[in-house]
Amino acid sequence: MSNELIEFVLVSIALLGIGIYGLAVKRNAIRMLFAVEIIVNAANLNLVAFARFMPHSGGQTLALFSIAIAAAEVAVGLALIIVAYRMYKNVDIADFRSLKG
Amino acid sequence: MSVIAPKFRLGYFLKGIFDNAFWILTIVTLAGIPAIQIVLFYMDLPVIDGELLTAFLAFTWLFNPTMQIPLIKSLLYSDLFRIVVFPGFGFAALIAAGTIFVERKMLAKLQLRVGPFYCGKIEGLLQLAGDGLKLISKEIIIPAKADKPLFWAAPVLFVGTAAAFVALIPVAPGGWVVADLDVGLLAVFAVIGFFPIITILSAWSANSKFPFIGGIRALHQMVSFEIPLILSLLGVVILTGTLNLSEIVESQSNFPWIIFMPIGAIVFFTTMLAELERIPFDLPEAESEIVAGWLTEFSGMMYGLVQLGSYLKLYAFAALFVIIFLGGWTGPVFWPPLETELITKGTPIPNYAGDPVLTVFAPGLPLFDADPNEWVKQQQGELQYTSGQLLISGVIWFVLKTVAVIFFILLPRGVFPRIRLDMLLHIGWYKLIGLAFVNIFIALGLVYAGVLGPGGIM
Amino acid sequence: MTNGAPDMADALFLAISVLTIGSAIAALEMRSLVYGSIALMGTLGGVAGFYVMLDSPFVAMFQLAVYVGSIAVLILFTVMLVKRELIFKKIEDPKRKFAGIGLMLITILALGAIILDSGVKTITTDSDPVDFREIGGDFLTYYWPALILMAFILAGSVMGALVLARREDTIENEQ
Amino acid sequence: MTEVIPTKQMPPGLQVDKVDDRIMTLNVGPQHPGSGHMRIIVKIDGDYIVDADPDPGYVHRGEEKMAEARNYITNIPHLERPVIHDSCNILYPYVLGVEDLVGIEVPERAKYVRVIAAELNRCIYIQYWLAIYGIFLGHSTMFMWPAGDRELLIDLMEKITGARVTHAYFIPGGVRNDVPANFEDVCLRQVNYFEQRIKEYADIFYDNPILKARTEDTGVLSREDAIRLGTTGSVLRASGVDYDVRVKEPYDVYDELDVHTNVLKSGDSYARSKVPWLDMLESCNIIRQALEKMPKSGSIRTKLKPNPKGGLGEVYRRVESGRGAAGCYIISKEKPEPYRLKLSVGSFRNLIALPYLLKGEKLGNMPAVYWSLNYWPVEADR
Amino acid sequence: MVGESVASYSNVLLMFGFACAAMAPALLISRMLSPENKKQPNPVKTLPMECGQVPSGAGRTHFMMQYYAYVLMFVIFDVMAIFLYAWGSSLLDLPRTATLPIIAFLGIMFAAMAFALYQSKRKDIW
Amino acid sequence: MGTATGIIKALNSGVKHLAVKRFTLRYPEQKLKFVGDGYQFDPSSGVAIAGLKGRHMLFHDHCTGCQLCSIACEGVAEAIGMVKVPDKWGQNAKSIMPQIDYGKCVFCGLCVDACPFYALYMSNDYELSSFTKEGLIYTPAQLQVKPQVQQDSELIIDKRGARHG
Amino acid sequence: MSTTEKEVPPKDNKKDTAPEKVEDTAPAFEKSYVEQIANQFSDDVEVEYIQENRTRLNVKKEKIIDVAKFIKDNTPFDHAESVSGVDYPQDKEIGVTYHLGSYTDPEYSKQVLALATRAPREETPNPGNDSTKLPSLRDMFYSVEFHEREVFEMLGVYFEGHPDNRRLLLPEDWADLPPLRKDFMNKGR
Repeated sequence: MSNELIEFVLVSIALLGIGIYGLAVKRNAIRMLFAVEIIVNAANLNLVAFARFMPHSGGQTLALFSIAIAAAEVAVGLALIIVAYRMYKNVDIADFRSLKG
Repeated sequence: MSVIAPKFRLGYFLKGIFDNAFWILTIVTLAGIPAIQIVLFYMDLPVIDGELLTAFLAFTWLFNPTMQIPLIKSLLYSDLFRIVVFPGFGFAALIAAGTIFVERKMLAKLQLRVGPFYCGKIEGLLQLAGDGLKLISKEIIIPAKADKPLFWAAPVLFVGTAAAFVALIPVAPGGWVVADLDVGLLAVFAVIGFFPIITILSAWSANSKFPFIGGIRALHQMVSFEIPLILSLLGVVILTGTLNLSEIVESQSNFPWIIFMPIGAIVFFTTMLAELERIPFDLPEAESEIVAGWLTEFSGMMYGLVQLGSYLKLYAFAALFVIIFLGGWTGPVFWPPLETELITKGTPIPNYAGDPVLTVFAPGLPLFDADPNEWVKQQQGELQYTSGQLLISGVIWFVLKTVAVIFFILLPRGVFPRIRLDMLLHIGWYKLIGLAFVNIFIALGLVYAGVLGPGGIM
Repeated sequence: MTNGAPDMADALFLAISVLTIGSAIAALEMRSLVYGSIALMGTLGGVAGFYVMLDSPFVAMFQLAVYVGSIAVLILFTVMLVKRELIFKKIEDPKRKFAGIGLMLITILALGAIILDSGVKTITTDSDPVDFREIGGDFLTYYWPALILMAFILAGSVMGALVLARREDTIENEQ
Repeated sequence: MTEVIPTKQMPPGLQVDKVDDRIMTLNVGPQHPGSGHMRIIVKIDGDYIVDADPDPGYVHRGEEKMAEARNYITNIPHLERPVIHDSCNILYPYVLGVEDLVGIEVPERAKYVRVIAAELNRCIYIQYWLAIYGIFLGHSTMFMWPAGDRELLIDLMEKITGARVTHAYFIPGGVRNDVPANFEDVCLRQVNYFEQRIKEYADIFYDNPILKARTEDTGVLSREDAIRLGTTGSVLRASGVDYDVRVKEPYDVYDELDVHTNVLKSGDSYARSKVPWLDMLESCNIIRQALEKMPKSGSIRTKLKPNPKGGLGEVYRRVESGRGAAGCYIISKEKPEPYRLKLSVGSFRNLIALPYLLKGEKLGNMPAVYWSLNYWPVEADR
Repeated sequence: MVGESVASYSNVLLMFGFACAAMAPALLISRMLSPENKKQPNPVKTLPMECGQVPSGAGRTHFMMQYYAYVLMFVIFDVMAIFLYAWGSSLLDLPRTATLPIIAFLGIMFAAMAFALYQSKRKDIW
Repeated sequence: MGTATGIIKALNSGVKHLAVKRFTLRYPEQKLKFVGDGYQFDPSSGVAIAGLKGRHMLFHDHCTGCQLCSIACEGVAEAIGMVKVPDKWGQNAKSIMPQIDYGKCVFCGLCVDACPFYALYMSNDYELSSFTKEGLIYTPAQLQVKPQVQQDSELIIDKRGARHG
Repeated sequence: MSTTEKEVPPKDNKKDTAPEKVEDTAPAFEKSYVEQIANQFSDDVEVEYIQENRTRLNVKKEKIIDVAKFIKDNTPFDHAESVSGVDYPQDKEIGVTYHLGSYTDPEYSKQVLALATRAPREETPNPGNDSTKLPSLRDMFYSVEFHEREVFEMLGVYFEGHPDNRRLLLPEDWADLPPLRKDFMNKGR
């Protein structure tokens, strides 16, 4: 059973859906970051899964790059959240609307 | 229910014990046995003499003298034995207990004291057991408004993570390791990464100020020293070209890597001290500043568990140092081979009149041979050492080296004062990372100059 | 491997799927942000488990060390930076919630239908997995411009994050 | 001329009014391994202390009030209670003052015995202080060694006075009993060994690079501030002020002995921790000198009336105790009891430097700075 | 076969699970044996440690050290360190020219680290 | 480099002390030797004789019941009370003798200094613990007993350091 | 040891200066600096030579700040060693004595100048709100800060101008007489 690609892809789709739901619904900036992370992981899972089933190292390499970029993204994102939190004493995304350039 | 409370009554105590025993039995019957069945269903069962060993068969063979040794051997080579006893939890806990004893006595000797003395008659050998009994009989106080699930889980998770770290440590040749991973070294880094999380969660969940400060300090400390830790081992990986810890050990059969990479060893040792929160880096538990740091609110057995976890961690780190820099179990084999006659002919045991009535065979004595043919081969000169010899010799070398490293981990506690957080971060980020890169370039130079690597000595 | 192994692997796959998806939902829906972060760690760990099942241990360990070991720490740390009330406050819009659930279902169903309909369903393999050393080779031979780009991204992000995170009240004070 | 001590330069980004919501108030003490019988209310912003307010008084027992109800002799066992580890030195100014009030001369040999006892007691106190300084910095060996080596001198004090800690040895008119026979040899032997032992502390403690990095440039008290804050003893001498009551205003036979004052310039925690150690070495010197110069026989106590009355007037005498100048101010109104007795002690005088020094320091420096002030909570509370 | 190597990895998990399962009873037994006054719980006893004083203020304030920069840096340089392992473990199989990209990579990261360490000296990052 | 040598020096000093003899006195097995028989006072010269200020010794044949010890203790600890004794002594008309509460006594020895009749001395006995507060009150009859004190340990200083032996 | 001129000299004083000898044999060194002060504040300052190296200046409470300023500026006395409050119930006054010392000038290091003043005393004290008030010398001698807090709580003398007139040693809920006054009785020991 577990040596079929489709299962991994389905899990990845489920994760993607959950991530999209989180991005659409949540207004807490940190939660939205969680959602983004989940989507990134869904993508990575697909990359690695496809790479395994058509044996090639490129998928894993790309997944590594993707994780690294996610780390960079989280660092910047959390720094942004901290700045916004310091300004508004809140993490509600609605409050950040007035952030301009 | 209380044992040492003033209103102690034996009847209540016995009743409590019986109640508990009843409930434990009930739970085991209703939940435990089905769980075991489920596990057994999925587990790989050993095959002995062409027969699949089921639980029923195992029980039968327990009373059959000829089948006992194969049975025991098969158990010894099962995963469960590795996890629970030998390279896994039991072995590590034993060394951890020894470490605690040695630490106390050695520190006492250094400080011209006696140390634990009365408990256990001989130099306080049983002090640890006494402390354990004391800790287990103490009340567990949970601070008000604490986050209870996290607070309860933190010590257990701490021990669990330390045990997972122990699982990666190969102890003897022939795959005596709980989990032999291709990327063992990376797995070590992954496991180490869990400690800061547990620390900060337990500190946060206590809802108290001193643990919180201690937790944040612990986080900064562990996190900052993880990078030099990772980088300091890269030199060895460059030279060996593998991430498997057993292969790293085997690559050192001629000389340990500490000869070529003393800088990396020093960096790793320092970061090890910091990751273990030992003096001079015990800032998270700096008692004169923040009471006991992130352990402040732990009481009774919870504290005991955290201590157990930290000593398991200490063993694992010391073992990792031994594996990577000191050559693990490699060393001259000094364990004599077993008598060949015992295997092939058996040893006759005479009765009172001197007549041999019983011949004892030890055909598969588990620790001494994996394969009886090895003896024959050794006798014929085809094989230098049997695997049993290698195992025992390897374990002894490994334990000796580990104990030596543990001694050097313990020694700074008597010699150095605690350092400050900013000094610590400065050391970690400026000096140790710099030294780690120096080490990497040394390794690179050694490879490209042809001293080591494919064209060199190796 | 005896015949027990595939069963074990199936059970493991199921368990990890449940863990991953369940904790992904929990990460978004739990009341407390701290518990949400822990659940997110569960998701990330589950994905690492999938990587192990897909014979990519290097990526799995990278995922664990980077995502769980550092990103989760940073997230937890930042969550603790936020006031206690906010940690336990859930800001949500009920209308948007239904819309979000709808969107999620549409995405999952549509993508699932497409995937199931495509040829992906039949792909299986019995070939040996890729050795993780090839990844290192990839990095430095074929993908080396990406590596340099990666360095620029990482460098830029750390600089940006540090510049962003700086507090400004000293500047006010100096004036 | 209004002269206000300028607050220390805070690190940038630590302005209290701006970061109000991030301040955490920590009660350090009274039940804290790093406080002693005192509470320091510390406000921290991250790793930095923005405000520190010492709250002594947990062991206040009103010695001064109680002394007004006792006569001059029965005060003796009580007035040494504030610093039982330095009991001879804290009793010294009182005894000198009462001698002045009653008008009584002390025999020569008694003066030497007093000096020996006082110097031994100073070493005992400093060893105890050093032990706690060691454990405050996380150096457990430095906790055990001084505490053990202190036994050598406690043994000597027990031979002299018959008590290990609370000696009640000095009495107006001399000392209570003569030293035992053969005491000079024993004392010389043990003091020499003691000196050899404390010189070994240098390797493991005073020359330890980690300790130096930890305590140097922390809690710097400049010379001017040390004088203005009225600090005394080792705190003062570590800041470069050459002031020792034993030299500047010699009492008993200190003017006949060669007393060297240890002065360090830097005024940081390291200097403050090193001056007492140097003082111990100096004390060993003084003891050896005193043993040499001491008359081999003679009276050791001038007999006093059973219930002596002080004259009408007041007296203020000072000695150098282990924590600095200890003064005793006695007002007498021709009664067997003092009308008012005030102990002006080093700990209380040094306490004022604590909030001043802690401001802007890192939290990790708190124990190093606090205990380097040579503060003994019980003495400060009296 | 996909997923053959799971077994050895699952051993780590099993070890973790075993340690947790073996240690949880210690807490349970301790809970059973230890004296506890359940009828009249002492509210003072469960107060958080505050040196004998009644705690003032919340325990979990959003309190931060001045060293937040180091945690931010950790996230980035952890990635860098493990990236280096991908290179280091395959170094022996690679041509020598493959070191050049990694030197460039390290050069850029060193520049970033120098900047970050310069920034992290500031006390106002949190 | 100074740092490295300092660290090595400290480590060396620590390791060196692993070979030094232990200093600790193992108290219940070993007990310290003291100078004399205890703290005594000679009223004629006004000077005391050095010795440990331990539990008191009361010589019934010298005690006159003058209460001077009690008065001396009044300002210090109020540990001494005068009680009737059954025996008749010629010098003690009122038949009262001191009874000492060691729960209050501070062992200052001022009562010994106050006694003009050589009746009250201090002995080497310092192990006075008791399970009850009443057990700490020593009657004149108990104070009369001369204690047997084990004294076997002395401070020895030799080349391998100081120790108790 | 000595007294004011008005009082009868004690007879059993052997060692120190009897009061009638004070004017004659005033030690030369002390005289040199005390006379500076005495000349400046001729009416308000009363000089006593108590003992060797000990001098006492009795100052009226209105002038204490001026005298302290003068001492701080013109003599090497740079710190206060102790501040002692004394209760004089029969005079209905509370005396406060500052003992000043010098670290900087080696010649003065022996000297201790006692600067004494008196505050009115009330039968029913209400610390901080009654007439028992004195100006604080903290601006001149910074080291008196904690000593003055102690005098405030022990004798109820409120120091005006002191930035931090709180309790120091006694417990927070202490609500009795200031304990060092003579009418606060020792209840047992």
